[in-house]
Amino acid sequence: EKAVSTKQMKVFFIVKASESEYWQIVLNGAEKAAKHFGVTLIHQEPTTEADVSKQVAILETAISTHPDAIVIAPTVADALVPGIEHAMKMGIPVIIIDSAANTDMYVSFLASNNYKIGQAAADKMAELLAEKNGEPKGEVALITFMSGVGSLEQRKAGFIDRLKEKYPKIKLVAVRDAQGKQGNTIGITQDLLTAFPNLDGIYASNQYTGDEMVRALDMMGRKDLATVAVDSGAQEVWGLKNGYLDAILVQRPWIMGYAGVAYAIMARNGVPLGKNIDTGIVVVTPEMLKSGAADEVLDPINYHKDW
Amino acid sequence: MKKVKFNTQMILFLVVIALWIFLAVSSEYFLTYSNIRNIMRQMAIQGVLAVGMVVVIITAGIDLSVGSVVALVNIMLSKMLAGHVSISLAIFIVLIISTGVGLINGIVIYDFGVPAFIATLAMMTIARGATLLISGGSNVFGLPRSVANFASSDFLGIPTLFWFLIITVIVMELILRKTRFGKYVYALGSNPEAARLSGVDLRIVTYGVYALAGFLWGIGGILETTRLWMGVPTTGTGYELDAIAAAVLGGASLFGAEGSALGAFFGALVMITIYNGAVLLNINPFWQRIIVGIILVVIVAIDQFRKKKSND
Amino acid sequence: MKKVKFNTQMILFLVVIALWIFLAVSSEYFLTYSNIRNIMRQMAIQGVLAVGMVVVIITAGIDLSVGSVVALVNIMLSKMLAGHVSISLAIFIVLIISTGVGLINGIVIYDFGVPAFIATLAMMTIARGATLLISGGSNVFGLPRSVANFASSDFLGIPTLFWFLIITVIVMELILRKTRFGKYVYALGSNPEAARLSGVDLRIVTYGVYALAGFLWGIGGILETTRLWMGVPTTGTGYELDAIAAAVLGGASLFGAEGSALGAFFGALVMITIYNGAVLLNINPFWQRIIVGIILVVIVAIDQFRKKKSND
Amino acid sequence: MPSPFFNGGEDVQNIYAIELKGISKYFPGVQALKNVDFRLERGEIKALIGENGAGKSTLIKILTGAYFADEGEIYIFGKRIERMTPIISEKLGISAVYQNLVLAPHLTVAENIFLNDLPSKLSFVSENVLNQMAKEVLKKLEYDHIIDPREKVKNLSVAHQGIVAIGRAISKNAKIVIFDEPTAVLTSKETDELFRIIRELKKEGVSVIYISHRLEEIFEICDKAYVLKDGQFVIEKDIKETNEDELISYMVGRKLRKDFYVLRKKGKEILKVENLENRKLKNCSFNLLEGEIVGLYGLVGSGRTELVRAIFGADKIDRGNIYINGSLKYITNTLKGINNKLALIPEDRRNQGLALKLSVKENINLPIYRKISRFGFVNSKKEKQIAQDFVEKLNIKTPDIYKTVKNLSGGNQQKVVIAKWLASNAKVFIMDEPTNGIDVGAKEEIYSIMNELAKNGASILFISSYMPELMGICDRILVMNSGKIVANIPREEFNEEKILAYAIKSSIVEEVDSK
Ligand SMILES: Nc1ncnc2c1ncn2[C@@H]1O[C@H](COP(=O)(O)OP(=O)(O)OP(=O)(O)O)[C@@H](O)[C@H]1O
Ligand SMILES: Nc1ncnc2c1ncn2[C@@H]1O[C@H](COP(=O)(O)OP(=O)(O)OP(=O)(O)O)[C@@H](O)[C@H]1O
Ligand SMILES: [Mg+2]
Ligand SMILES: [Mg+2]
Repeated sequence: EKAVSTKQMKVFFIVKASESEYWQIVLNGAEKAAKHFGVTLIHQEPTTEADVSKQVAILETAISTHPDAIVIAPTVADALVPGIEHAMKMGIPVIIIDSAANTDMYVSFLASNNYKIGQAAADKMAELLAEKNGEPKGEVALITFMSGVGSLEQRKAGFIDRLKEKYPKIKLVAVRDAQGKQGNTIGITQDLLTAFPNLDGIYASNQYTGDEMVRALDMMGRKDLATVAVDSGAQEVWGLKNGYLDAILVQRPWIMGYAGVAYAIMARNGVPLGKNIDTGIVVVTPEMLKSGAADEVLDPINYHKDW
Repeated sequence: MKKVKFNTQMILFLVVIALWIFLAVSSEYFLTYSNIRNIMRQMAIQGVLAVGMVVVIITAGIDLSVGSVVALVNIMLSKMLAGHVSISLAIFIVLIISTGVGLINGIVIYDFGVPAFIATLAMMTIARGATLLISGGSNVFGLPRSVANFASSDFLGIPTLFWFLIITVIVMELILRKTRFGKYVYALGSNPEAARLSGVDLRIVTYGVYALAGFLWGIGGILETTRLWMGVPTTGTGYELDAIAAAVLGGASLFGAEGSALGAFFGALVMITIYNGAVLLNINPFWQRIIVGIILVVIVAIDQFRKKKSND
Repeated sequence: MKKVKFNTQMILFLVVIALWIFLAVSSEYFLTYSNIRNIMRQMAIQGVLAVGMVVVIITAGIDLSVGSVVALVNIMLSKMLAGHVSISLAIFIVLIISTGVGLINGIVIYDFGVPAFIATLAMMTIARGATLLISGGSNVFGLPRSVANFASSDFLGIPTLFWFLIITVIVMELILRKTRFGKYVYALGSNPEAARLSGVDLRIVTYGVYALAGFLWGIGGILETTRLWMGVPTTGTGYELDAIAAAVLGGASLFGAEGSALGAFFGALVMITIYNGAVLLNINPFWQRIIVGIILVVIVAIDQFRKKKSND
Repeated sequence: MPSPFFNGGEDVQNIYAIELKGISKYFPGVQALKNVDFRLERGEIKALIGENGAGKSTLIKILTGAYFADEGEIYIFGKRIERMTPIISEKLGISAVYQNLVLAPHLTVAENIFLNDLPSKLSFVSENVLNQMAKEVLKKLEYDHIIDPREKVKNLSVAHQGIVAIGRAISKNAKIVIFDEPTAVLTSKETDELFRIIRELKKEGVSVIYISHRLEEIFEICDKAYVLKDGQFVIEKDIKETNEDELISYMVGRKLRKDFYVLRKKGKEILKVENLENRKLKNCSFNLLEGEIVGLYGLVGSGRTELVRAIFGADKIDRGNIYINGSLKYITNTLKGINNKLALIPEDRRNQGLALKLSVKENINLPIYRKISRFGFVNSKKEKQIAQDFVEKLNIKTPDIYKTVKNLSGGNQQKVVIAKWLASNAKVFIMDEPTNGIDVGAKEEIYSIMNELAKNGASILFISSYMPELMGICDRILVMNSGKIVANIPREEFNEEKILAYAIKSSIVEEVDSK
């Protein structure tokens, strides 16, 4: 196909959910890119990550509007495949971000690996327990926001598998599920600490659970636990600063959004692109926080504001 | 001089027409063959569920377990298909199970006297728990490609999925309006005591209604599986509110004895049209919610106004 | 010979006692001062919302907007507090707004004749949309430390949050049982036509009920804000089902004229106890859902059985 | 209609259609029936009489399986029925017209009549056959031109709903038909039709149980009278060997007065209605004086209910004026009606009069909470006192004032509706069929309360389809016909034929007019 000037280009951008800080950051990156390159960005998304079929519907509708490229973060690996393949067959290049789809028919895949996040969390937890107990051993608990959500299941699996493989002395005593409701994790954390008085560490696998775990520890004044969380919620960062949290594992959603649009533009105009790109994860510790080394990953919207 | 009498379905039909004209004018993509087919495909599942829900609502009941049962069916079917069970056997099994779940709802409601809201709320969490247990909380992959192809296939130029909805609407409309069972359903919703004292076996009717609903959740779950082409244990969350909203939009009363399958169909159509239009017009998703809410209220208010006037 | 007459609250009370004994035996941590205080704190918000819901349910209405209004209040309050508005002014403003939202529900329901289910479903999506718009979809952080401290504070050895629930229950129980308004609320729920012919101004009662509910959602939102110590635009999802379940568990009937604030309190207590117990006993979260569902049905079935026996 | 249940028993002599032995039924706080024996022969019409709450409806509900007896045995055509259910009772050929009708309002007339027996092919209902069958049934009652089988029951007046309930009961070729106060909602014309039907049923060998508080009806069509008091059997009498006074003394335990009319001083005009019109009313004018009791008679559907609802502010008025104490009032809602010292006792107690799920106490106080509360708080002492007073005054049979109204007997529910409005300090009492389903003793109470109210200067507009009571107590009778007030007859000129003639004839006149 003929190259298209970016001024006339329309990029359809579909993330997993509108009601989430994480995806808002992705969208912010995408919008920045659209501004830089002058393309028209259309973004539509389901309200929650549980609503898979809504995302399928949006993808279908998007294809009907013949955009120049589609960027999508598939909520689940298979369901979006027919749509993605359909788009590719129609000559609409598809860039996949954040999570994989079970197909080869896409141009590029930009993501940080959720399973790796789980593994990294386990490693960090082991390191913290080693500091605390002299060796990587102790009782830990895991809190997931909602069972059955693909990325969260990956983060859970990575953590559990890694503990089994590498740290046999760390005992996972409880896996709790906030059942998709915000506010639940505070109670769960409190109850965990009651039920397991010897608990050494907690791993909260996303921002909602991380924020609320910090809040619960704050309410109970417990700074003694080894705690690892995922994402960079403000409460998590506060927890990191104030000793309630020892590390957060941060993805780079803003970069994902920005690069997603950039890749889409290049793909449309036939620029050869790498198929799988790891956007990486960053483990942020209180020390990094002080040094300012983590500013870019912790508050990307403000960091890139004047970019 | 005969006055045209409007009923809820007609009002909704006019609303749909108005929305479609508006969207056709606002977006060049709306009235394309491909988009109309999108709407049909997207509507199929929600429509089937809304039709099932209306039957329950007519008895002054409710079934909150719909989304969880869809998920249960989705996971079980996916597991079986991924495990190379024959498609027809797998479908047979999940329909038996979903109908059975509905029957249990009916038993809990009729024999234990538990209000439908609580009985089906409990079933909602139980079925979800079972779904998560079966799947271990993970997605199920590896379904035959034919399943996915089915979802995108057409029959006589109309998406196959939509045919399911058409058949469901026709069959349920026939059952509700023309059969003895249908009359009993309305009688139960209108005055259970009168029905009982007339010798209607309310147990059978209650069992029948919830089992029928369960069966339709099963159909919905099967269609969902073809569409998702995988098993997703969290699918179906929030479907109950959508289905109820479509049914009520279509003229069903939560106090029973009012409602029709055709109404539920139009209710679902209005909602899908709004969602589809919002994407085409690229309305900010946050504003979308506000607009959907307002449209919902306005449509029902218009219908209520008509009812009031025609009563005067 | 006087026979003890059981009512729903007493049944629930016995259930709570039974659960507590069971948990106290099964877990050494259950009956500790700190755990009891945890339960109280966790229960405060859900309890207040359940009490608000029961008032609406008594009129044969429903308010699905509860969770969204809690979120709206949470975000607005957080924005204001993070922006250094004085706490009392901010609280005053959010209470006005939440009460106003409730009043709008009342107007849509009474004056436009829109069924409560649809009216408040619409408000649910509208308020959520507004919340997301205001917050841009992001959390709001930077609230004064005093807000956080409030949530963990005690008064007379009892968590301050729980006092709010106690006061709410007492006040609402008084309103429902002792005031003219309360009598009208039940009358509206039992037979609106009879109430109207008895000179009850149904408009005022409807407005009052939904505004009162909105006010309580406001209180819930404020407590939620102190608990979260931040603004979370997606908080409150699913609260409507919890609140309704607690109210119905506490003896409220969705067909109106039955229910009490105390019942809702016990309903919420049962649910929180189950959740707390599940964590203490470290029950697999998937099984937990199944168990919660079964317990819910069993409790209501027992209560229905009692009702039937006392009626026969 | 052959049925497996009474095969073989058919031809045996001396087998009762119904035989009940030692039936007892307990409700919380009341024993509704105590060790009751009851027999009904084939082709017999037996009256079941007793005060409100005596247990009549409970007895028949046990027969139809609506309730389950705590003790006792039921034999139908000689066969012992272990556990009676509505389904079994239908199959046995028992059908009933219940006191509160129990119809499905959203279903059509035809569907209600044949609900458990819808004509169908392969379970598809044949609408045409169904409507035709319903038409046949209505024809038997001579209502085929008045009630459309396809109409929804909720759109019918209470009287017409009564006809539908009767139609349903007689449609099934039942062997035993039970009527629980059928005439309470009917006027004399329909009552005559009903009696004709009952006599036909008897001829066909059908057994009938007939419950009514109007004793002259019992003398007109029944063979025997069976008296219940406080849930116990008192006596059974051959109708030819007894008289009203005797039955009353068995029921009530005392003699009753016959004539209630009291000559009172009339005061100034308190209510004046001028040219009232709406979609059901045509140019209605009348007035009420202080101390006056004015009857309002008319056939079913003549618009009496419409008229009083419009005056009270429950329905819309298109044209016309209402004056209270000489000044023009715009009564656009019921609250204004109440504030203008009007009170309306509505005819349909279940739908308009009572909050069934609430207690006796709350129902009685509902219109006056405004008066007995301060700063919005209800004075519970007064609340209880008032409820208690009326329970005693009207002899409402309830274990206590906290009992849910739903669980009271029909007549006692009606008494609660009346008590509700007596408690208000209204000046104009509009009573739409207030004595519906009320026993003779209580009627006497109500008449004397009416007299008492009038003596104290109130004025009463008394709607009744039961002419003897209108003639017994009223100063004047207004007659309505097709939405018009067609006659205003003073007491001196009271004459049953004349009043009826106005109620019927002028409709003919009008038909001629319009042609
Ligand atoms: N479902 C019920 N629950 C509790 N008590 C009941 C119930 N039904 C009837 N009762 C009580 O049983 C007694 C007998 O009632 P029943 O309806 O048989 O009286 P009745 O003779 O038909 O009176 P009426 O002439 O007023 O219709 C009454 O005291 C009534 O309050
Ligand atoms: N809700 C309704 N819908 C339609 N028609 C109605 C309704 N209520 C009453 N009608 C009809 O209106 C007419 C007047 O009824 P209304 O009740 O005023 O008469 P009435 O003289 O009081 O007779 P009744 O003895 O039935 O009370 C009747 O023909 C009746 O069938
Ligand atoms: Mg009776
Ligand atoms: Mg009338």
